[in-house]
Amino acid sequence: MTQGSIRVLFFGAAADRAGVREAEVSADVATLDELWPLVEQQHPDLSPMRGTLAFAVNGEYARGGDRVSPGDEVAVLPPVSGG
Amino acid sequence: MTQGSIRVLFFGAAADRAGVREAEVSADVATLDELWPLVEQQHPDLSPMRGTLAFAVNGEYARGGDRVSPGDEVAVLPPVSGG
Amino acid sequence: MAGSFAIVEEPIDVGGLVSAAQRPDCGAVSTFVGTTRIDESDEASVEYLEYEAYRPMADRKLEEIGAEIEERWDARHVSIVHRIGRVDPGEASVAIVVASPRRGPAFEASRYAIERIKEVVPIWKREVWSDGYVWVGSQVGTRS
Amino acid sequence: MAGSFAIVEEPIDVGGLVSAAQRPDCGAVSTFVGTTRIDESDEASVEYLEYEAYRPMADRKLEEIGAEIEERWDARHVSIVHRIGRVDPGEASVAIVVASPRRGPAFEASRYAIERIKEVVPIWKREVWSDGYVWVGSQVGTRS
Repeated sequence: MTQGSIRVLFFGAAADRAGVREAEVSADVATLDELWPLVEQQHPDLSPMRGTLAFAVNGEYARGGDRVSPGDEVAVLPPVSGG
Repeated sequence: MTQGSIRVLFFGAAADRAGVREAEVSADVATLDELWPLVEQQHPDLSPMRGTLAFAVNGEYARGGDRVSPGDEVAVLPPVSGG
Repeated sequence: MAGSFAIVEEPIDVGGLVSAAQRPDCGAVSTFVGTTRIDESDEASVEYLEYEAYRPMADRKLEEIGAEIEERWDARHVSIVHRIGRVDPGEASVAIVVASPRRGPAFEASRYAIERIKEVVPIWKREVWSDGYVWVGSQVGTRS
Repeated sequence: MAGSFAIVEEPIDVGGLVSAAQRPDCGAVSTFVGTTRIDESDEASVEYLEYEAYRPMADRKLEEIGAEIEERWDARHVSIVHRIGRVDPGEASVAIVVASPRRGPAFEASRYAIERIKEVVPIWKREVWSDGYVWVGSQVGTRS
């Protein structure tokens, strides 16, 4: 991983739509809300799912205004369907 | 078993109180309510339990007015405590 | 409806009962295992529990509970096995396994089964202590 | 509190989990097993389910559910095991085992655990059909 970039993981249907299971974003962003447009730009097929997605930062659920920093791991989570 | 008598089975605490696990009553009785005094006469230590006991005739729960006939099996059942 | 209803004198194979209940048309298997519990305050003295049953009435009552479940819920497999004789602390005295397409009915039916067992199945247990025994529910026994 | 929380890739040993939960201070063990269900109308075509998890977040969420149970009920042993990878029809995808002194809390806590798993644990399943797959809950896949 590039020093200082944010690692983005995709799961389930989001990995299908993105066409990859992980990506890197190295732009200067401070929150999830700022990160998302860059992810969407790289993987436009994710756009229709936006309303259904949840996010985790470093393995814990996070919301749009929550901070992300270089070196963080952000996970893009479709509706869970375990059980 | 004597021809024509009623077989009475005792379980759990009732067997303890009766001192036996089964008895025979050969008197001419038509209902459980008529049978009980004869059982109690044979096994007076059962008397204090009377209010807690249930009965079965031929393997099915029965009440005081229900019929008993020669050849029937009557079971004296303390409060069940399975599980 | 598939399943089995039995009074047994041996340890209950819970894993085998659950496996037997798993079916492609069901998404949920709810299992209840009743185990012999020793109250902490009594731990020094209660050694084990001993169960007796009025058979075959008890066997038939287990089957009737299965039929009641089938009437009330969409249960595709129900097994109820009750052990009698000596049951040591922590061992299973009863196992109930219900498979249903959905989890709500599976939970409800297994809960119903244990409540019904405690109401209608002619089985009795006594606590065996170092100094005698007591019939549970009757407070009759040999302890002074 | 005793117990175990795990994501596994092998079949779940439900019997072993129940045995491990039996304790002399508990009278009740409630077990829920989620199995892969094939709707009858689909039976010709859904071949199996395939689960994936975001680990280690998923492992940690299972542990958190255990901690939530410990806060709310008198549960002395809780195990939650979720399988990932291919799970064939009728096989167990998840097993929850709760031991409590009394049956009410055991039933309630095991029910709570499956509801919480479906809400918060990052695990996803897809139905694999003869002609493609569909991610459950997202309606995204390769079937036309």
